[in-house]
Amino acid sequence: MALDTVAIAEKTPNQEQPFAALGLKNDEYQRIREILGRRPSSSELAMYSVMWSEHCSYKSSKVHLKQFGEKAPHSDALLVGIGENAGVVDVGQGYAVTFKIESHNHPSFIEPYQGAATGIGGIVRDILTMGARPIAVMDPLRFGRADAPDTRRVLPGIVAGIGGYGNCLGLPNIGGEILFDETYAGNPLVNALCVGVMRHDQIKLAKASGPGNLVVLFGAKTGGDGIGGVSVLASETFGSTGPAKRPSVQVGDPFTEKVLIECSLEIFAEDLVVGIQDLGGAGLSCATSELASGGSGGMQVALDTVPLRDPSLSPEEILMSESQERMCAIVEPGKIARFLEICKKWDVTVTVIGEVTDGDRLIITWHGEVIVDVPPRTVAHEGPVYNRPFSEPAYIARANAQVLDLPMPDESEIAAAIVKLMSSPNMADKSWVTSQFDKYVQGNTIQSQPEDSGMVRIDEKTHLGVAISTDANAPWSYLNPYEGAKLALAEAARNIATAGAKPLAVTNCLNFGSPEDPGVMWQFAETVRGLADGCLEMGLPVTGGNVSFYNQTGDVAILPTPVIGVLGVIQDVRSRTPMSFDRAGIDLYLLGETFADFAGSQWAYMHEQRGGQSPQADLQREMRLIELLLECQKLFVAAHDLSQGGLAATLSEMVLRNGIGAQIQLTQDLATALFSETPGRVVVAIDPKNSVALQEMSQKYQIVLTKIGVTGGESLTINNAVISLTALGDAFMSTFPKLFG
Amino acid sequence: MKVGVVTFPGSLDDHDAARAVVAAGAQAISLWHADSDLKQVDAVILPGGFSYGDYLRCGAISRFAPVMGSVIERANSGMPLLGICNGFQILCESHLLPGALTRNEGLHFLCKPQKISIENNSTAWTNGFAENAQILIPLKNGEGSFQCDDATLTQLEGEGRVVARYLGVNPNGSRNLIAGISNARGNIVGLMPHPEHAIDSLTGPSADGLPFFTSLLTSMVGR
Amino acid sequence: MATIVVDVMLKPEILDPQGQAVGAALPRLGFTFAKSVRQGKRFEIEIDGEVTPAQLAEVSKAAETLLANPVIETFTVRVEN
Amino acid sequence: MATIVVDVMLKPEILDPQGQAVGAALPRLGFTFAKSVRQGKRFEIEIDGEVTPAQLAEVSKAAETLLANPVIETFTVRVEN
Ligand SMILES: Nc1ncnc2c1ncn2[C@@H]1O[C@H](COP(=O)(O)OP(=O)(O)O)[C@@H](O)[C@H]1O
Ligand SMILES: [Mg+2]
Repeated sequence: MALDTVAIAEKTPNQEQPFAALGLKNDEYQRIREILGRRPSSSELAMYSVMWSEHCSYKSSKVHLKQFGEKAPHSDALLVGIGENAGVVDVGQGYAVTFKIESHNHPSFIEPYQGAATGIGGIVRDILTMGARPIAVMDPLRFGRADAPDTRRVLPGIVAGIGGYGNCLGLPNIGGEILFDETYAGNPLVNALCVGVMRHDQIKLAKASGPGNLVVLFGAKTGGDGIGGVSVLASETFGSTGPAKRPSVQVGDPFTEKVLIECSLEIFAEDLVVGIQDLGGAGLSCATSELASGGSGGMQVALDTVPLRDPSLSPEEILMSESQERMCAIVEPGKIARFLEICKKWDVTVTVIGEVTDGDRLIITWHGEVIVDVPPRTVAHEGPVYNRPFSEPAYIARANAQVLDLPMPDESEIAAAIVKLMSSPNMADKSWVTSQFDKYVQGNTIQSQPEDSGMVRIDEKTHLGVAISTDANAPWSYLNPYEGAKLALAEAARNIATAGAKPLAVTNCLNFGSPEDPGVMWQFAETVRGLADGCLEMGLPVTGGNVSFYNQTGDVAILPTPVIGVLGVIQDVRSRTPMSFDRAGIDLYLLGETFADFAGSQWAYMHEQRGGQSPQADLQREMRLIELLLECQKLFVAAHDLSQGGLAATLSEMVLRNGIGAQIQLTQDLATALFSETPGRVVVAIDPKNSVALQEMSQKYQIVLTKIGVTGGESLTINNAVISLTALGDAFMSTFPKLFG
Repeated sequence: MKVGVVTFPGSLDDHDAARAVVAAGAQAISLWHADSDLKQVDAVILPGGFSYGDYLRCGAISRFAPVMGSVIERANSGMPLLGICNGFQILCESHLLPGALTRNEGLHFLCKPQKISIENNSTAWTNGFAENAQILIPLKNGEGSFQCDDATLTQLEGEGRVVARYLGVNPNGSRNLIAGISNARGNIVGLMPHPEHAIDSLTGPSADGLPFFTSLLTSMVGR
Repeated sequence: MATIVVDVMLKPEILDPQGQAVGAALPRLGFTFAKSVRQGKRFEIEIDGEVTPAQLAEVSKAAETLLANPVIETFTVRVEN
Repeated sequence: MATIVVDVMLKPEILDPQGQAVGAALPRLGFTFAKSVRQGKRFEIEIDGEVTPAQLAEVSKAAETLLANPVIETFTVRVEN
């Protein structure tokens, strides 16, 4: 292919261009021509097409996401908000914490190991880019039915990829989720969260300012990885296009990333960069246009200086390549020598590829000829915006009207029912998966799976720490996306508070079907509205997130799955409350009331019923509950949230954690008491001498308190039903090894 | 007393090893793989991690790092040297210890608290343990299965050079449940599980790992 | 009895971090002969009796399904003597 | 330009869990031809110019030093056409 330059583009206005094959609509192409006042060169076309893809431009979601700004609660903790690579919050003592969640769903279906691995790699670079040392990762996952053959291909590969990459980076894995539903067959969800920590004055931003400053590319060499992947892989439904359109898969090199992290942190510590951006989706197209757009706009880059792994790449391909483990920094000329020296120490490839100019154009040359000359904002930030039509899908009324018909076991049947529940894949022990992840590295992990939240210490002297939980309840979101989003938010916040951490900020990954389906778009719009309203009410700012559309096979979309991550701070990690008790003779109490909330429950899922009405979120009550949990923290021996599987699951998990049983007395209808999933409930364990104090607190915060039993023995006994810990444990532990071992 | 902790590209548990050294009351000195100067340390720890990404074979590339020349020389003349996990793999690749660490039998990376027994409490790194002490420390690796030929195995067992053994189910297929071995002199020890992650029950499954590091102090003082 | 060998290599355009690491280590040890190194897998499969064309086709099918991932890898099947 | 191939296999007496896992997976997929499977590594080394005996000897030395661990592995070196 002959080189297409800006000069040629000016001379050949009528040349036909393959914009449609690159995923651009005709009106989008016309807009590019308007912006430039001519046809784009082929390199410019490549840049616009990847940057204006759904994945990079958020063109379908933008109009909704802006609610996170409009309804943002006031927060003193927020140091950097939405718009940067990741949000940053102040956690006190001069520390700033950054965290973000992203999806790598489509690539993980095609090549589970590499797809998941590069998902971890990408989110870690986003955190590093903010100037922070990454300190932990989490991985909320969804799969098709556990016993489906393809799940046996996809799940082990994804798990090995997450472990293979994260372990090699030395990042403890402190939590996540693993749930199964047939709608995820062909559309597994791999969401990855990373959290990092820095001092306030170390925060870095993605902006190229200061004419004369150098544009420096460092990290791995550029190859043909995932070219077009960002637009095609992340934005198109499989099946319709067939395998011919499948672009090559990106392969990750965690060792290179580990070295890149250490090298970058050393560079940051010596304050050698003005701005920095990682190369993720859309590679250099994204990094150069975003850096320039974040600054005053002027930048000149000599693309032929980019070090290549594959020398045959064309300029268009270099611009679109998604080779992993690369970063782009803006460096003052006076500091470049030291910058290069540190890269040499770490054996990191580094090249000066251009400089910041005082104009407002991004100009890219190829052996001296201008191949790109664009206003960078039009590429990075002023892409198309769609007001996609949305309307409540027909299934909503039908499903909400459905009356559930579920077996309600009595006392003689309850033991078997609980064993069955706890051995079902969604509820069963996940250590087959989590034992493949390093949770000890860095020596600061206070809590990880199976605790309610992950917790890491960030200061060894003061014992300051942060806790994070990610939650989604897709069955509720399916029935009512507005309430579902709020309920997931409340659950994540509660999961932090049970350990004794105060919720501070929110990140989210919104996984949906095709935005071109008005019903899916309605689910999305309702979810964002619910989350924005919920965050405003709870006073928690959304600091960033990610949207993943097109998770659907043919007409069947995944359940709407908004994964909400909440980060909280704990002043002294030594005081945290674990999820279970380590001794007999402790009283167990239930905080919160139980109603017959079976819609979207695990009990309903096990009986293949999806209908009914989801519970309504009562966030005022949730906030009172959180305050109670934080104020009473010193009273608690253990505290464990109730969610999927209800009280039955919570009690089972508590007794199995340390092998200490419990005697439970319930007065309500047993099946309702045990399997209902009414939100806003927590089981707490206290020394009997503290019962008066707890009662006073429950009155102060108006949270219903019920004593349900005492700890001890070798069984979980509920009224007269006895479940031996051995039988329960065997059922709980053996499901995953049987399925995937 | 100064204990050097080597950082290779891809080392992960160097910071943890240094923390454990300090917790034991010694001074931790950071050593860089590309620098053959051992900075007058009294002992060296090769920490866990994925040096050079564990590509090719774990430890195979690190073994040739400039620092290893000095480490091997000093260790051969009696300097205490502990290799943990990746460090153990480097010791085997360097032929300072016999045998090799191969892919776990279960083929997965495995991270869990592991019970082990200390079978030799006379080495530089284990003299602080009671005879046959049973301890709980993290095991985390993908290639931790200790393999060697029969003659080597007989020799290791016969000379009491099996320093630590897994208790319970064999976690990775290691011959004779071997979790750690020493050289004949007892100054070089390789250990698959991670004592440096078990110096405080807040972050580890126990504090059982600390005696590895305090043992060193005792053995150095006694010299 | 015969041995069938299946060689699996990453496609040329796919990043091969392992090969790269080996390629970088060789010159540090004074071995300067290599322009590039790629690392792959080798399977030695023992079968009973003679090798028939039908059997080789079967092995190729197994290679495509299990031994190699055609998204990122290529493979060859041959009989070893 | 030529390609030198180094094949590295675990010694027969060393446990090969990867080969075993493949051997166990094949019949589950309906492939019944394999009596046993061993998994090893294959290195493709590209060199400039002709292959000389001296160069092959050099590659063998590199294989012995770096590419294979003689404690558990054996290797072969050959020129590929
Ligand atoms: N669901 C969401 N909620 C809040 N912010 C979002 C959401 N999705 C995307 N964002 C924000 O939009 C910006 C652009 O996202 P993205 O292009 O994915 O960044 P990057 O390429 O660095 O991953 C980021 O600041 C991101 O946090
Ligand atoms: Mg980014």
